[in-house]
Amino acid sequence: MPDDFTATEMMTVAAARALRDGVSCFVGIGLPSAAANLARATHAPNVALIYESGAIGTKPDVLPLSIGDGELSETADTVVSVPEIFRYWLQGGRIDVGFLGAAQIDKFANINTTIIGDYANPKVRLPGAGGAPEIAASAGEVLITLKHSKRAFVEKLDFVTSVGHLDGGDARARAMLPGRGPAAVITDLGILTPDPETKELTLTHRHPGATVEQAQDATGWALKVAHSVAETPAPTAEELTALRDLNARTAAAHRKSEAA
Amino acid sequence: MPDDFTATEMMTVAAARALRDGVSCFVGIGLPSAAANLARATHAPNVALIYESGAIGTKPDVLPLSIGDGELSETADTVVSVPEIFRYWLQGGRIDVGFLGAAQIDKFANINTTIIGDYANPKVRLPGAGGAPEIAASAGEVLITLKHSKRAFVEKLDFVTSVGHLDGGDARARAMLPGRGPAAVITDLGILTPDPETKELTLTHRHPGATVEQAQDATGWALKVAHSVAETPAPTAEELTALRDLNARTAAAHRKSEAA
Amino acid sequence: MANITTLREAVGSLIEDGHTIAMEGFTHLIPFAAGHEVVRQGKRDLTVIRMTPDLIYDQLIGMGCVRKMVFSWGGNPGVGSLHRFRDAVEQGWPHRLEIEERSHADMANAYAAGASNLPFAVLRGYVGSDLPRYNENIRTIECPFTGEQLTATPALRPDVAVVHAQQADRAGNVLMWGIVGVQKEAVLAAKAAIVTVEEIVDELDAAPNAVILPHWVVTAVCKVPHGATPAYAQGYYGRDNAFYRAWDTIARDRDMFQDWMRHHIVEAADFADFRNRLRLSTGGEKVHA
Amino acid sequence: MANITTLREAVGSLIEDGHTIAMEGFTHLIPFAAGHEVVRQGKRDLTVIRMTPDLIYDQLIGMGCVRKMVFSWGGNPGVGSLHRFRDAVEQGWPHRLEIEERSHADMANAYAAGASNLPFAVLRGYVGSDLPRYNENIRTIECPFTGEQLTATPALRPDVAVVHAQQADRAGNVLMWGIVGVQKEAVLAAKAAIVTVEEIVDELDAAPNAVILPHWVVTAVCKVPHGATPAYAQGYYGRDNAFYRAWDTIARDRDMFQDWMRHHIVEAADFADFRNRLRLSTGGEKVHA
Repeated sequence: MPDDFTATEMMTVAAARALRDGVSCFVGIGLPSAAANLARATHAPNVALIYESGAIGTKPDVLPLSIGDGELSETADTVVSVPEIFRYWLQGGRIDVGFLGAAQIDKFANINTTIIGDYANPKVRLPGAGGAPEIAASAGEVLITLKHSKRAFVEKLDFVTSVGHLDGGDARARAMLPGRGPAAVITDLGILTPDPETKELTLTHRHPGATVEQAQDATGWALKVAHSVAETPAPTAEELTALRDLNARTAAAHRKSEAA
Repeated sequence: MPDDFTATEMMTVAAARALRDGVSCFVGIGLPSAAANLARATHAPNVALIYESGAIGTKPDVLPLSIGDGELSETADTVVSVPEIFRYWLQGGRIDVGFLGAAQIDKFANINTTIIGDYANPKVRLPGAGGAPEIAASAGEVLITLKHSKRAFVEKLDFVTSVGHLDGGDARARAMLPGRGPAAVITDLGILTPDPETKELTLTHRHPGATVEQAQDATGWALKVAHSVAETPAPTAEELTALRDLNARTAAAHRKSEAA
Repeated sequence: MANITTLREAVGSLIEDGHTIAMEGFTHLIPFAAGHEVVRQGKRDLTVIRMTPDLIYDQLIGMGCVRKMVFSWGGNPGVGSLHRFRDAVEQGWPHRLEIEERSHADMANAYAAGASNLPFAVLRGYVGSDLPRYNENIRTIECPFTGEQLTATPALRPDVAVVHAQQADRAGNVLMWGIVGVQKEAVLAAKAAIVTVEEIVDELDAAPNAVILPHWVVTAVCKVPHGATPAYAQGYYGRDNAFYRAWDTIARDRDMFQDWMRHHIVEAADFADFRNRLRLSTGGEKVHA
Repeated sequence: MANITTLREAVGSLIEDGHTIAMEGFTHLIPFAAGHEVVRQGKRDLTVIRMTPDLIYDQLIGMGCVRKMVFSWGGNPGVGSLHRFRDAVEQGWPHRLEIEERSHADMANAYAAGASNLPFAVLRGYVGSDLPRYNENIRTIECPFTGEQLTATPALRPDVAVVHAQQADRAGNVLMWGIVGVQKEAVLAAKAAIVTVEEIVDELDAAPNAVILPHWVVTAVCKVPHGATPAYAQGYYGRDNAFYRAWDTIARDRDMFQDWMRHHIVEAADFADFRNRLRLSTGGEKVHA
């Protein structure tokens, strides 16, 4: 077992593992994209990756820097229009898993990617919603991956961009949301899953080298901790090799395109 | 000038002439298709023909027997889905002229292609609406071509499938219909155009050999006749040759496909 | 998840009596082989949806498979009437046929709404038409911004969609080209989908932005060469216009229709056998699929 | 009816101060050359619509061309912030920027509604999101069949749509492939459309069902090779990721931004000249268009 890996690598591997083979996955850019493509390169060769740019069944050999890279289109089964991808595929209920990042998250896995501070008078203007509100609502389930910090894991979001479990319990069902909502939040310290009843995020796994206390300290509310917190299995040699190869191919491709 | 032509040839030529060059034309099957393609073969080489099957800018060399023949698709600029053709192109206001046939028509050029007799207990069940209600509503203007007879030109339609000028006057504008409605009805006896004020169909042209009386006798209401009824110029040699070539190519192609 | 199987198995396991089914294909790629299989398996009490019922539903109606039909243009294209449809509506033979009649624009939008998991579609439709008087499913809706009145129509959500396409690969990804009608929408609007194809290939040689149904939205893929006959499959064979004309005679008479259906379809083992029987009965030679 | 002309002429004659314009292209085929021309001609008081404002609108905002922006994701893809956008929203520089913020699904549907000549679109959107609190144009509508509450959003109907495509023919028919985004919808939703293309060819070698804009829905076609740089044009050139990263530095500082814009865009004769200036300023050689 390799003992030398970074926290980001552990996070990416853990996020990749959360994606079951054979599902259709609507992929957000950044960490979700790395995790989804790592999953495809390892245990989930038959995952169907869909990007909001319209690429369906895409099999990129390198990680896209943007959501609409040529690599996505060239390796896709087909590329449809953006209205079609949101109407027929996401809203149409054809997506099993939505894979999202976030700037802020609360204890019910609602997320903010819009604004820090007041909307009319913002401290930091973030990029905004993109596809997330409808991915969060309509995908069969949602995986979220982001780094653990008090700035990100907050008691109260400055702005709810996309729903998690609202205020918990059966709130999603009452709101008639089509999907089941966040199934896991994968950070660089561990894995949080919603409590089956209350839907409050609960630390169920800590990554090797990370402690429950670290996770609690990096959370802006009193983090619920499972009765027994498992240690995430460390990345296997195969996983690490696949991830590093993917990153190396990506870096080489981007250097090459810049030299062209 | 050729003096030997049939009433159907005259009707087709007159209908073709009604189509200005350079317009986009949504073409119904049958007589409208023959007329539109004759127009393209003669004075209107730059007409853009659109069929409800999704073919845009199609240039068939033979007349399609059905609205979705392979010839339409193979010679088209592109073929889009049927939802797209109705949403973006017809409803979207991109069609200058709709070219329709009919089973029954009334004095305001409303048409019936649904039923003869009572809807629940019909005497003759006709094919139905197809694309006509929305073509009649949304195309910039509408041309209608059908044979003149008391059975077809009726005082009261058994069923209004698609609107002409409703009950006349500014009824279309009051109904907020996007298009201007029927601009001409071309029959085997002559041409009828709506009165500028009342919108009642008025005989403005009689074809060579046809009389005003014949048209009146073949109309199920007291047909309004223009102060001065012009004689439609007979088909030119070029028009007749083009039409007969088109029909000959069509017959040969259909024989060939049946022998294959 | 597409199961590559026989048409008999797909129709037998997916289409049940009482189901709502949509067999689409706009002139092009009409899934006739699947229609025959429904007849052979004696399905009953079906609600059948199709913009242009064409001969495929004329056959189902005449054989008594259909309780209700949702449609927008019920003729024999380029020829005239669908006599079995007319006989059912005008004379109630073989039994009363319930109809729900819409326009092409309505149905195209309603399939798109179904594919989009919306309960209804909005269109500028039917103004001045009598159709809404006879179809309570055609309603109005007000724009919350402008106050304009528009048409609302319920989404189409069949139990099973059936379409024909040119090719599938071995995973069950489907490729079609040419006139593609509402096939993608029908498949995505349905709970299950059967796709018959001309051939199964190792690799789809698809253009960028080609019309593809990924295997994970298709329930069953069945290889049925010539499966759209007498309609056509672009790149494979043309429309059999002579058959469309001959149908006018066959379908006009109840006895002739029943004899023809029994001999050519009901007693045929499968679609290849149908094609042989048809070839023999029209003086041609036996063909091998 | 497409007029094949220069970009200067097209922007000059079709885009007016105060207009609502949509420059679309989803990562791929972003019409940067046209954006530069709008800057050079000093257009003012524009309402600009774009799902992903990207660098093209960061430039327009920073140069003071924009009164209001309608958008759904305002970042530098793969890099981080759009600093000119943030500076306008956070500090009101160079002046206050009005924003109307939606989601991708909303904007995609709203363009499709515009292309369909509908006043609004219906979607399952925004449930539980705070966005409707800050955008009064996000409303609810009730399904007249099921009573369900859905989201209604006003159609997008720009005065002018601007897109970039791979090819046009001499009549002005436009062909694009790869990621086609909402370009067709933006063009069909608009009153006028400018299309810049990589090349003008004698004949478009289009696949069946290719994405084509017929010449009669395009107002002006302008040949601008590399006109999507630093975005990419599939089949022609890749995305200039280094430029996207460099932009983070250029745009972070008001003075540096202004100097850069003046030297590279405002004082450039056209897009070919911009490309030369850029090549020279980054140590490369002069290129010939």
